[in-house]
Amino acid sequence: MKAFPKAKLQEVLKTLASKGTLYVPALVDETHRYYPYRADIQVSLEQNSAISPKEIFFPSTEKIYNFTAYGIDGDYEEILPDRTACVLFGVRSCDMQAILCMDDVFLTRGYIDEYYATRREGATIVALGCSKAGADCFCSSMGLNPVEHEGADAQLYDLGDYYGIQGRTEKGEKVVEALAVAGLLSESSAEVLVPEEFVLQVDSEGIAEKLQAMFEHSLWDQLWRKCINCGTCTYLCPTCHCFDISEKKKNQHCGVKIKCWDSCMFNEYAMMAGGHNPRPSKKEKVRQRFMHKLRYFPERYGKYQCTGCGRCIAKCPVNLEITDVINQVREAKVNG
Amino acid sequence: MKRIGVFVCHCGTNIANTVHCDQVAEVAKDFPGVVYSCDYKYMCAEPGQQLIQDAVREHNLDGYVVAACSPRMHEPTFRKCAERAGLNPYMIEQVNIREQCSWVHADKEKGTEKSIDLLRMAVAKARKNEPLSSSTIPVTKRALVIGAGIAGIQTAIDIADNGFQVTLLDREHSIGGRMAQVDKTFPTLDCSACILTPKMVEAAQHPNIEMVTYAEVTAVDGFVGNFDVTIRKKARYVDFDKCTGCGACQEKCPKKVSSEFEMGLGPRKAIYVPFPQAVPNKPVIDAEHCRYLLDGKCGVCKKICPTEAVDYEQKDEVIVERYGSIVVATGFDQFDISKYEEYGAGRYPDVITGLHLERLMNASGPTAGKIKRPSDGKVPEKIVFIKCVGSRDEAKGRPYCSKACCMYVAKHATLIKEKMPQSKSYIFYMDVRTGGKSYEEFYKRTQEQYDGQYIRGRVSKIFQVGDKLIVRGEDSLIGRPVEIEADLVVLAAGMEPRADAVALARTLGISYDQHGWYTEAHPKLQPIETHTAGIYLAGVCQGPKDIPESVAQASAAAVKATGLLSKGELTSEAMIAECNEAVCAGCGLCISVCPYKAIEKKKVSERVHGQMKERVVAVVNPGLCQGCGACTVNCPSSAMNINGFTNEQILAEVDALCQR
Amino acid sequence: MVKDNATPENLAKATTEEIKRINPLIPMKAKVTKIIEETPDVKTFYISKEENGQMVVPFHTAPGQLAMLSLPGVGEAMFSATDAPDHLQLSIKKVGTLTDELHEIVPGQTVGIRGPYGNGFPMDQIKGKNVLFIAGGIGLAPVRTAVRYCVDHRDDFAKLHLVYGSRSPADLVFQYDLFETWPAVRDFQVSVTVDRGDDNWKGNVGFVPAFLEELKPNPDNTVCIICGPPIMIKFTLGILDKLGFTAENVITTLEMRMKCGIGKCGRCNIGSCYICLDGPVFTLAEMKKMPNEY
Amino acid sequence: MNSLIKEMQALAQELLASGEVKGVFGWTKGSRWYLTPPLFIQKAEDAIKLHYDEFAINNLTSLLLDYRNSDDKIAIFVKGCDSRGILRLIQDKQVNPEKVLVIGLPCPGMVDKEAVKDQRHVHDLPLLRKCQECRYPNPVLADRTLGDVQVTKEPGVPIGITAERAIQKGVGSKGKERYQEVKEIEALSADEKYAFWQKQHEKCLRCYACRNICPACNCRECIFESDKKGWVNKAATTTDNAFFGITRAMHVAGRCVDCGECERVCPAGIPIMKINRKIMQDIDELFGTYDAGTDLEEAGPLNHFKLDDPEEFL
Repeated sequence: MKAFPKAKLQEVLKTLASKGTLYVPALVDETHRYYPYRADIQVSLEQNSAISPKEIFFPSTEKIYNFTAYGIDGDYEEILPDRTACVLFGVRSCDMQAILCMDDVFLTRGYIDEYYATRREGATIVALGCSKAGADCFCSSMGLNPVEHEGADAQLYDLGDYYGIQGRTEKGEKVVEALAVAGLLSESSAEVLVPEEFVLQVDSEGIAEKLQAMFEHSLWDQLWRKCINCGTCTYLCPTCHCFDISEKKKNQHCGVKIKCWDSCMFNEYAMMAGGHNPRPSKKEKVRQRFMHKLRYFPERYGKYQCTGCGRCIAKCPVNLEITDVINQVREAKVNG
Repeated sequence: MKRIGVFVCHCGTNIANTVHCDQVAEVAKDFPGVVYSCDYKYMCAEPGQQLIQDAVREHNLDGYVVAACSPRMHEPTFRKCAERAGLNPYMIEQVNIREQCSWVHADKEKGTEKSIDLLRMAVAKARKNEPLSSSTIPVTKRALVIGAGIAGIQTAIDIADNGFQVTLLDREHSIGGRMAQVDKTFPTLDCSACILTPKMVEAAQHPNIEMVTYAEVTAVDGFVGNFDVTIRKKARYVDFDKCTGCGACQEKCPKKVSSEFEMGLGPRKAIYVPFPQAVPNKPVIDAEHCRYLLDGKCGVCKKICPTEAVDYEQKDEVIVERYGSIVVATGFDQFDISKYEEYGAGRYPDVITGLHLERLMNASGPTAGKIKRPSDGKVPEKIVFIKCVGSRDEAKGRPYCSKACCMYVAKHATLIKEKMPQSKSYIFYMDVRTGGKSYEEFYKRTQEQYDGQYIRGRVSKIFQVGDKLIVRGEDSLIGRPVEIEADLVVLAAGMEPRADAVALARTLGISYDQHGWYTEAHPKLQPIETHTAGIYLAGVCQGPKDIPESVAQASAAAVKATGLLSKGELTSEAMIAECNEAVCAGCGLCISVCPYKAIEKKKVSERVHGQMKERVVAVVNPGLCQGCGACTVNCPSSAMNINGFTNEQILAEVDALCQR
Repeated sequence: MVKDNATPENLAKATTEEIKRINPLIPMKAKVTKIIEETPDVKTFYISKEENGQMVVPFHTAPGQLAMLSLPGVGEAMFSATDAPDHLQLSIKKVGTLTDELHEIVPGQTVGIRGPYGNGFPMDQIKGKNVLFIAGGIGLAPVRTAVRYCVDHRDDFAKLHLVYGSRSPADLVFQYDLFETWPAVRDFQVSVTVDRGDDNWKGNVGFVPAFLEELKPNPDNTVCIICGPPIMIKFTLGILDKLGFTAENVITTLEMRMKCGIGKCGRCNIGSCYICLDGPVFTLAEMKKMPNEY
Repeated sequence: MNSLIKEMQALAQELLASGEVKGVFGWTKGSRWYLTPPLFIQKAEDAIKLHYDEFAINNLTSLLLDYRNSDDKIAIFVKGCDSRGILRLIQDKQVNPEKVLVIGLPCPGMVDKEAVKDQRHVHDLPLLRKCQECRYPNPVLADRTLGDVQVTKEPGVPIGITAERAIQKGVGSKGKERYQEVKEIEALSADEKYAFWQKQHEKCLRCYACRNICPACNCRECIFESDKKGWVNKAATTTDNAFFGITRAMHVAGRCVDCGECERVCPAGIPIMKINRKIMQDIDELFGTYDAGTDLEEAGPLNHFKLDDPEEFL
């Protein structure tokens, strides 16, 4: 396959960056996330980013419209997302799968989210196959191939000293072509490196079906006990897509309506006007999160909403591991 | 959205000269919620208030903001105006663009800008105003007077005469205070005891006055109308019910002690009545000196007492009484002259103070009214008075004028000349202040008829040569040094606050100045009131005064106290703390910081996940709360809010300021 | 490419051109033209938008559908909307920050509105049947949309019966409909009850479930549309069951905290259903299959 | 250590079996060798799942807030730093001392799992910085203790069966240097400080893990949860994040027990303790040394008024 030496990564990135915005996983101020490429940025492809690339399509805070209100008169002015094209470089299988989950949510079922759609259409995703399983990774358990994902526009393979590259879509081919034109590609027959056995493994087969009869299961009475109801798991999750709509006043007369990440772990999330909360305690919140990932989402969109990226496991303050929940569901006795 | 009106006042030219009032009113029209805005020359005047009321009705206002003078001045005016217009009085805000803008800024543009900012904040707050109402609290129809000198006695008699119960409390065993120590009074030279004693007796016998002597206030809880005062009655070791005041015990007591009443110039016994006219005229045992109480030996008084009134087992008694109002009349201490080392005060027995001299001149004093030198009992011939000792002296931390000294020195010089025509008085002075009815005439007589020699100048040093005191100073009028060989030097020691004045102020919750004099609520218009409602001041505790002034203030305090007591109930503050029980975590921090003990715990039940749960929350007693805000700043959950100054309202103001 | 693939059957069902807006989260600018004070804490707002100098309905709603109303600088919330030729009617109870503010506005106020959202009542499937409406308090607002449809299409339905209750006579909403319009409609029985009466109240006093038990409506060929406070629904369902109504014939409308209204924000799910897309109208039979979390 | 774990299990077993407590908070062995996460058990037979080692970093005390109005008595295992959290919760009346059984443990000094190099094989890890700076390695409050540990309110050195090892590892060895980081930031210019904190707040995700793990953050309703009041926006912008970060720090001022959990749980790696420590240092300087959560009787300096409180601003 076509390949470029790892030593030439900077040149590859420079070439791609010259065509438009290029997002690369990098370490800035000790935070590993996707940043627009700059020559002085510390690109890091050693492991997956700590913060998922979902924020590129679905930013944590996004302006929807400006409003003005003078007395009884008011006006609304739409703020549309930026339509410039971009390339996402180094997206892992788990995050690629997560993007497909987000596609389901934002691009299907009646309405299209203009903000997500615009960014998504403009983006070319260059996936990167993993040759090493991270400490908290379990994508293979969720039915993914860590080495490649067919949803990507182009796929990078770890060939040892080289990265192999294959275009999968028209957009992806353009990336490959650009690199070829720049004279960076050569042919390589080296073996694709694959990760050794995952430390974290779980059998997710049939969990969605089993959970259908488990809403009232006693399992949920125990799972929440150590949860502190923070939003870490949901904010780090590449598939969590809940948002809230609120506003930010610029001054007394005008402001901006914003869409911002929200988390089912928060108290106020399900609270209705008037004070009724259908999910009043930690138990219901924890159940909602796992049920959503493992049952409701599969019911609605036909796939798990967990892609095994392991971010929630890595950062959960109390080690409430989704793999452990899946195991417990598997072992649970269900009456009837 | 609330419909807010804005009224900008020119205050004649007071505001209009430095603020474009019309511009302020115009800009305000654009503030969110403002539906009407105008400016006018005098908003507080009748036409101005009418203008506001008309606008409220015409524009259907929910509240309004007046940009004018200080709310201290006219907030009540505009609140009443709101009431007349049919609004809750707490739906209005007053913003002070006079003291805070026009009076402190010279630049009209900047003054206008600041006025607009302040107004914007007030409008933002007004939009969050909610109607408030006050509740009523009953008044305990009883007053407490702390200190039973002439001021306290007069206050108590006046309150009692007006038909209210009053407790007259003093920490000494007799009432009378400083005036009882004084021999004669200026400018009439009345015998002090002759005019004071009848008052003391009247107080003691008045059916409405309860006298509590030899007692101290240790704690004050509660609030105006209902103060709970903890009083510690010191053990007297004499059962006053049994004692007839025969005096046998005093006579036989073997222990002699230097008498405080006589300023150390004479002795008393360990069981004693401080002075012959004392009220109550029954002896108490001084536990610090009584041989029996110290080491169990003696017991003579008990043996000799014909009515078995002596009781060594008596203990201090602590009582808590409720009073509607309190008058503080705790008087003064005399400045400690030993701080003037250059005068040898404390070292030379013949350098004394005015109060010593009063005792030396008094017929019932240690010398039976004969003026004798403390050192050798010789009758002095040349007497030097030095004024402004411990007053008008920055270096000694006493920059204020003690006010009574000029006159009492004149009195002393006059009386000495009368008693000892061969004597000569020299009076060193800085100024002579005789502001008072017939005072100047008295001073003139001292100079002209009684040969008092006034020397303008400071004494730099006094030293002893033989049995003479050499007084060295300068006559600043002729610019020459003077030296006088005196037999006796009398220092006109100033008045200073009682040593424990600050402690008492803290107990009472009243304020005091840097010296320790209690602070009146307003130096001109509220000289009787303190900042704490229901507590009033009489006499020297507020600042140096002579007797007539003290008595005048005492009567004034009595009127204030009676006025309060004559109301059946008081209207409590509307702007008081309120607890948001939904948010209150029941931590109780508010309870521990509330100075009025107005917050208590209460249990509430609520449904949590289908189960009824009990939890503890704080609850504010609206009668006790004074709206001080200590609880709101200490509440970690912002559950405590002062109505009318809620966290939300204050944040709205901050927001408005930031959003210019 | 993505957009083309994403056209679902729901989009095809769209009733107005508004639903195809490029950005469904942007409200259209509208004005409150009239405010009716129904009760001390309920007001009905008439909302129109200006088009070529005329005030017209912002969009049409089917019975049981929802509209998102926003007040600039305050917030937005979902309410059931009653359709009228030149305006939408939203009846709103004071329960929180936004509704408190809404109760303060005056006619002429600019508001934002977007919608319609939700599935609405299956009026086509009810055709030819008796309809029993049961409502409590402000729950009459969504039920009224169906009542009005039945009244407007009177010949399509058999007997109509409304059972309505509120806390007190002063809390009865839509009194002009309850006591004037609807009783005049052919074959329309209107039964009103209050929890506590007052001196002038001559009607029934008692809770809705007990009243219903007294009225004994016939379940044959009857569909029941019910909406009200959870506690009322809970007890009423027991009575309906006793009376012989099957779960398939009991229809209700659920309230959840909807934010986006378009099935994206994830906040209004009950199990795998999104109320804003799949609801808010469900039969009792459908609800029994959902997790009990509403 | 093994005998200590046995003791823990036996005690929990006994407490649950006898019905003295209805639940026990402790730790259990996690899915990897370097994980010892929290565990809540309600059945005596589950006591065997309890575990304790140098990875039992979690301060469990904030979890008691779920039981604040419960009638059930709950037992909880605490290390020295955790015990201060309990004390704070009792002081804030969020935990009824009658309804909680505090079991004090000797702390071996916790290690830094961020330093794991090989998740497959056990290897040595360095001591956490917070443990090096530890001032209260022993429980300041406990109803029961295990493993010889003593309850003491005095700052000092570890006591108990693991003490020797803990001291050897350096637990508490840098107690005097705990304001070192503060001094480093104080040495910066105002602009540099601003830039430093802006950079940190930029990273904040507003997940509120720092708030939720904190035993001092025990309000029933957090202002950051309800945007009703409009005090703060949900938007995760640097300004809003800074507003959150600073408000949180000021809110726990004088109540922070220095357990460092906020910083540990921050998924964005914001050095939260730097700002907490700055406030602690300021309180120490203004009001005299005060360690929150060490004395049940003493209200913190910011929770009462004293006549001699510094008031230069007046």
